[in-house]
Amino acid sequence: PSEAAAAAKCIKGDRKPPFTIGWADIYSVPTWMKETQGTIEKEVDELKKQGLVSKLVVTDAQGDANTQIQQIQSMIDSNVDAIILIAGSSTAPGRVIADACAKGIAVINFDSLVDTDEVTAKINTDSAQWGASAAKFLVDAIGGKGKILVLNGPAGISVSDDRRKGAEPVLKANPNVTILAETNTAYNVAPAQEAVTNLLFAHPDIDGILSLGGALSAGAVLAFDKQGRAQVPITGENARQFLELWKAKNLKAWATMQPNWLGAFATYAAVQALSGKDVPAFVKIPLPVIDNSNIDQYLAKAKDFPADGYIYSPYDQKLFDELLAQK
Amino acid sequence: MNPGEAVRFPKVRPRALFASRPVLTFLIVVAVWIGASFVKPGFGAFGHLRYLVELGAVVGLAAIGQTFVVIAGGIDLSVGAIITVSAVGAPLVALAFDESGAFAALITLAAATVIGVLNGLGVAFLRAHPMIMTLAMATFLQGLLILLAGGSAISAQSPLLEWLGSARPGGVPAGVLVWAIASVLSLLALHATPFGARVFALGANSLAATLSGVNVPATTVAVYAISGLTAGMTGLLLLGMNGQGYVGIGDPYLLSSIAAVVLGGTSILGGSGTYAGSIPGAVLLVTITGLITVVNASPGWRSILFGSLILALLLISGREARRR
Amino acid sequence: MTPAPTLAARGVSKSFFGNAVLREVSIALQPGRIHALLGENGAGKSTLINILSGALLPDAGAVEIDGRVFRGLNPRDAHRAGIAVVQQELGLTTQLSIAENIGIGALPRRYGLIDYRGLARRARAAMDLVGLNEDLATPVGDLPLGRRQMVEIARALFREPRVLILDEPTSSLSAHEVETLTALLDRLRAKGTAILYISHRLNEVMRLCQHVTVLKDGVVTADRPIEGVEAADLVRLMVGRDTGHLFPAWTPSADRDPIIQVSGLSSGVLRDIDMSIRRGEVLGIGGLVGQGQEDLLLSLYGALPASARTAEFNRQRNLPASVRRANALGLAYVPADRKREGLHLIHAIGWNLMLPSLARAFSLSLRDRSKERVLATALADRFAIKGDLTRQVRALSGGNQQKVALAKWTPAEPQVWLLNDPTRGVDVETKREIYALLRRLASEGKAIVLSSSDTPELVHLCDRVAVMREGRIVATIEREALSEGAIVAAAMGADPLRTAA
Amino acid sequence: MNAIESASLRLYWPAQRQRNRGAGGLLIVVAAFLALYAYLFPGLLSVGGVAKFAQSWLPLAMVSMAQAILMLAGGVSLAIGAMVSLGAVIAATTMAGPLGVAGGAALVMIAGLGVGAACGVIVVRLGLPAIVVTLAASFIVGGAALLILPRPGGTIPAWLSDLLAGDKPVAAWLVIAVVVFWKLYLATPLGLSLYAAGENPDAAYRAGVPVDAARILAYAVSGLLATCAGLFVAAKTGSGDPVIGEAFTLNSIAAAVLGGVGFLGGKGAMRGALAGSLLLSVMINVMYFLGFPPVAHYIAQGLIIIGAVALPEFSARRRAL
Ligand SMILES: Nc1ncnc2c1ncn2[C@@H]1O[C@H](COP(=O)(O)OP(=O)(O)OP(=O)(O)O)[C@@H](O)[C@H]1O
Ligand SMILES: Nc1ncnc2c1ncn2[C@@H]1O[C@H](COP(=O)(O)OP(=O)(O)OP(=O)(O)O)[C@@H](O)[C@H]1O
Ligand SMILES: [Mg+2]
Ligand SMILES: [Mg+2]
Repeated sequence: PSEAAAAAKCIKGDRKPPFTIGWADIYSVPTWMKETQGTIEKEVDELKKQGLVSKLVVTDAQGDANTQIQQIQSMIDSNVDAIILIAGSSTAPGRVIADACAKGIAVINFDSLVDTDEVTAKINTDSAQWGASAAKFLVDAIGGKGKILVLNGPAGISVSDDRRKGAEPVLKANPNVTILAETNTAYNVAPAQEAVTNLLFAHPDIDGILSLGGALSAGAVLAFDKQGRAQVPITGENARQFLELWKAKNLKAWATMQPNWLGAFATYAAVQALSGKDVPAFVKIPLPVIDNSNIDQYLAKAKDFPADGYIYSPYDQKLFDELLAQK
Repeated sequence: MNPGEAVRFPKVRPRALFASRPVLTFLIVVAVWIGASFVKPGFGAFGHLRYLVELGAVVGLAAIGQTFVVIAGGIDLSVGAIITVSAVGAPLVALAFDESGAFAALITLAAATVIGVLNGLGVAFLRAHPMIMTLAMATFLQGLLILLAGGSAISAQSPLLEWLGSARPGGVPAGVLVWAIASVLSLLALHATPFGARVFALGANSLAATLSGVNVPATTVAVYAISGLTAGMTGLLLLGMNGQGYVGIGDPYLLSSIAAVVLGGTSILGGSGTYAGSIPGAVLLVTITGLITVVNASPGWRSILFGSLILALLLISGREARRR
Repeated sequence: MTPAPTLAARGVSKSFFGNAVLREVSIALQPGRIHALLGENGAGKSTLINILSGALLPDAGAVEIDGRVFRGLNPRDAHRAGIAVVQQELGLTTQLSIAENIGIGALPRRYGLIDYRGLARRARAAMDLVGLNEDLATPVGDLPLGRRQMVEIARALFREPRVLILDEPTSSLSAHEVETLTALLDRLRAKGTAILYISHRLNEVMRLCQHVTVLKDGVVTADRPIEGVEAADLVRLMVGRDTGHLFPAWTPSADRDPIIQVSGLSSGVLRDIDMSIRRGEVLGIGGLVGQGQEDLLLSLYGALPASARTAEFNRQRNLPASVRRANALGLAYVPADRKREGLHLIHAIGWNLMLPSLARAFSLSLRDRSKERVLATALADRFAIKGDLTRQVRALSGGNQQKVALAKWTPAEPQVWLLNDPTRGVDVETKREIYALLRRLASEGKAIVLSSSDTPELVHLCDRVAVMREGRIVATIEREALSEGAIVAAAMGADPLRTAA
Repeated sequence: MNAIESASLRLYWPAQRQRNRGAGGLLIVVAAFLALYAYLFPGLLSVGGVAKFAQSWLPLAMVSMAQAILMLAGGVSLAIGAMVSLGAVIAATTMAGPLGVAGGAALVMIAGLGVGAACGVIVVRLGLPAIVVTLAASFIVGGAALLILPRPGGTIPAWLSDLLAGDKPVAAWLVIAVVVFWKLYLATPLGLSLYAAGENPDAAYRAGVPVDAARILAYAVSGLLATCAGLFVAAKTGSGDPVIGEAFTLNSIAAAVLGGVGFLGGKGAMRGALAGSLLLSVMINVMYFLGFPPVAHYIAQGLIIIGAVALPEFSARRRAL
């Protein structure tokens, strides 16, 4: 009973190892997702060796939040012990997750988060902080004044909205920075390149680019390059293509990341929670920063990562334990 | 020409030509360009227009196969997936001895064509509805992508792809050059060969085509093969232009290839149309997209504007064409 | 002064894309009278009835119902005024049941919903009138062409019309069904219905009608009672000159070697068919509608999977496995349902004429447009298909469409012509041309297989007639014994003249 | 009326039975999958099991019907997904407000009918190709959804969510209600006219069928079904999401075509489309319980879809021989 009192949310203490882990993937095909899945599988292998996990079941909602709900329902029906998920919508899976939680299933949500609190834990970097840090770097890089483009992820998605909202106060505080235009595209190279090229012709003077994630930055750099325009300061994420362009074009740039090992960490956290450990309701992952000081370290590892993939920072169990210990 | 023939095949009057969908769509493109350059000076810059045509080449290449398939009475919902597979798969077949990258490109195109052939076989012999067959194929290819993607770390750049993505022989982007050649060939195949006539026959009435001696299965397989081939070419072009293939790179081109075909006046019901309309149709689509990008508005309003523009342009070209 | 006609057109004109199709045409339908409307293919008959029934608006002139002028008449108004039309081209909905098809557009309702009981009762009554005994719920798609035509007629009767307009109702009916229809029309006339009857079968017209209007190139050339008029006079009024006999003189051809021999052919409804087709003959296929005639032609043509004990085609063993194989063996097939099976309606006439040649040509060779134009022009001239060949086939009148369906095969010079009701909806002049063509082909040593619902055609044209019933050939009647009576008797199963095929 | 006479006058049910023929093969496949699902997950055969499964199927069933209606009328819609999103965001932004549940639901329905009818008028009256008109509409409607709710949020009153998507099989009853609604619609003269207007509009017009009205009504009803599906999705999830419907566009087409509804109008029946949507839905669960990894999911999904249309085709051909 004393153990149960200390236990994390959703956990009833009636589940015994080895556990079955359900990984409710929203879309398994994109490279970022594949890399994430890789870290999860590695972690599961590790936990299997320790006799803590017996099985990993994986579903793929093919990008559809409705399908993801259906698959989570099936996981509940088949009585998995833990569900880890990246949410296809910040609101849609709320009720089914609450159902899972009520059944004593450990629910660990990472990356794209749900609004509901009926989960064991949420694990993520801070999207608002992401946007704020990126904006801060850019404002500094252009000397506090100038005209910029803002590249956002898809419209109607919480993550892209949150990052943009995080950048807002910084931009507000610097009235000399004007936004020429904003875009909303999928977090991909081609649409970003297309949009930025169109904007290049409409706006002869661009001093900086505030790119809020994914491969958008690489698209912007390519657009400038192909149209023969001088590169400008730019923010971005740890996409390998962007980091390589950064080095090749000698950019004034800054990047952060959504580490793929969030997957492994979520798996680890789930097992910890099931084993009766206390797990914080929200684990905030500090944003790693890539800048000119450490970009070479990242690029040195590039060959270990897919060409269209993301070069993530190293991780180990010690890191996980530290993160779980935070309050 | 003897006098009887003049009655039987009267000369097309220039006015009638101007009312034809391809010409009309072309005129609309020009009008939009002129209008937009007044509003946004940079829009009408030569470099920008050239870029729009270059983007049009991507949609236009995908629309070649789609045009053949649609005229033949089908539809290809797997073009997006084929584009992605070739863009992601091409680097995987990079070979040491193949310095130019041509061999890898050929293998990729061959694979894309084989995918198209499989689509065609399914439609012709399993009698699966084209939507079902190609949708299922797209699903298969997604599965294939899980295996292909992210598995290797080979960098994509080969001289050929580099050329395709950034060379401008005589000021013309290489992609546009490829598109132009492919367009001429497709127009010839469609309108100047017996094969083209069979495609039209198949789409207008496949039963009558069979009874008239048209080899319907072979023609069906051929149009889907063409669609696979041109989707493969689109994939390579995108790979060249973006320096990298990635999963999802082809997704936007499924609906835009269909929209370009229909905007150009080809009937979605099959049997009538021409690739000559899909060409301005493709440029029109990327032009509208470009126009919307430079408009400062919230995403919701931009989406509304985009839809309204398509509808408005369709009203002009669609109505004119019906007056004939 | 006679009472105002139930339905009349006063000086109506209509043109399509600048071509005048009707010029100041007037016609008046009186109750209790069957009024014939005659004219060559493309004379404007269907256009006129479309105007009378509100499906088309005239460019000038007016439609009067009971003496009242209607401007902007539409089909619903016309129905309300008691006008019902049996269209020339079938317009049924294949997935709906017979009863629903009959009722559609005038469905009885109850509390806003369709009154299925009432519909069933009234549809059954209409079906009984035309002798349709199929189940009410049968989807129309299951019916053969002739039965569908009866459904169309039942649909018109369902509305208990005061004016009944029939556009070539008998073109796909067999003699037996024509009898039923004739008797029915007589009864309706006696009850006071005004009837407008279009047909290219003059004997029917002479027997049934009291009054005739003749159209020639969109102008009325005669409007008079039929009494005292000879069939030949009517033809002269339609064609504008004296014409000879409808059927060419029959002469036996010298070449009588068999070109096709099959035994034990089975496919679909076909059971164990033995037949031989000889060069230089016209072999008729007769019988009631839907006894397997079409399946027989299709299986010879490789379009239906079939099996045979033995088969020899043009000295090749085996049945053709595909249409293309059949074409290569020298067979050509002209279907009865030209809209669905014969033609590409949305394509140009010239293009349709070239299709069989294009289907055989090497795929990626370049087409020679000027050669195609010469060939198409020659074909159109030969078959008297008038006008611009770049128009869509669907703009042609029914009879002219049929000519295109036939003409397109001539460049392939087939050795065996499989013809399924080739004169369906064709005017007398064209019929004469087609008959002459068939005999000429036969005399050149080609083999013609002619399936026809028009019994006189079989009698006058054929060297032999094989009569089918329930998927079998029940009799083969030689030239000497050919008569309408013999064919009908065999078709009904009362034939003493039974001979081996 | 004596017995024989009344037997020969039976029309409605026999005509209904005739329409099963086209869908027969698929119905068997679907039944097999349902049986397999029940075998793998016996919990399905409980009130709660049925409730949960019906909840996941209902939205797809509704959008498949919305699509099938248009296809029967000779059209198609690429705006179905956007309409679902619109319905969801309207519900999530109004129901918890002063309008209340009834007001919000009314608004959802009005939006569906209105947008649907507008598309119908443009396609039917102006004679423009449905596929591009609805593609344009998908952007306009999707944009409107983003304006109403720029990011996921809003709320649905909890009691409504609990009612529609709780442990009681209300969704299953809703499926039945929708089917009854459809049968009633099809039993009206204007509803039945859909088939005639779809297959051969010219001939139907001449037969006195109000072709334009029937087709425009079809678009309106289709819009209504799509936004109501959105309402249900919102209730099921307790909130609104402006892009929640995206996947429904292609899925609805897939389900309808799978169910034998043809593209040229007038071909197929709604039961086919429903069976198609059921197959797509149950397939996901079956593959989960069979323990397929994602790669196998994709392969199997493709095979099942092709198989479901090809197998009946082959068996039909063998019978023909
Ligand atoms: N919708 C149309 N568009 C263009 N031309 C048409 C159209 N309908 C009819 N025509 C033309 O009008 C003329 C008259 O056609 P109509 O169908 O009235 O002839 P018809 O007398 O009924 O001939 P048939 O005996 O062959 O049925 C034909 O030359 C035909 O080509
Ligand atoms: N005779 C029947 N046999 C089986 N199911 C039926 C039958 N009639 C109705 N249904 C049920 O009704 C549901 C949908 O209605 P239905 O299939 O009758 O619409 P519909 O077929 O489109 O109507 P219609 O046949 O008039 O086009 C089906 O899913 C099916 O479960
Ligand atoms: Mg006519
Ligand atoms: Mg005729």
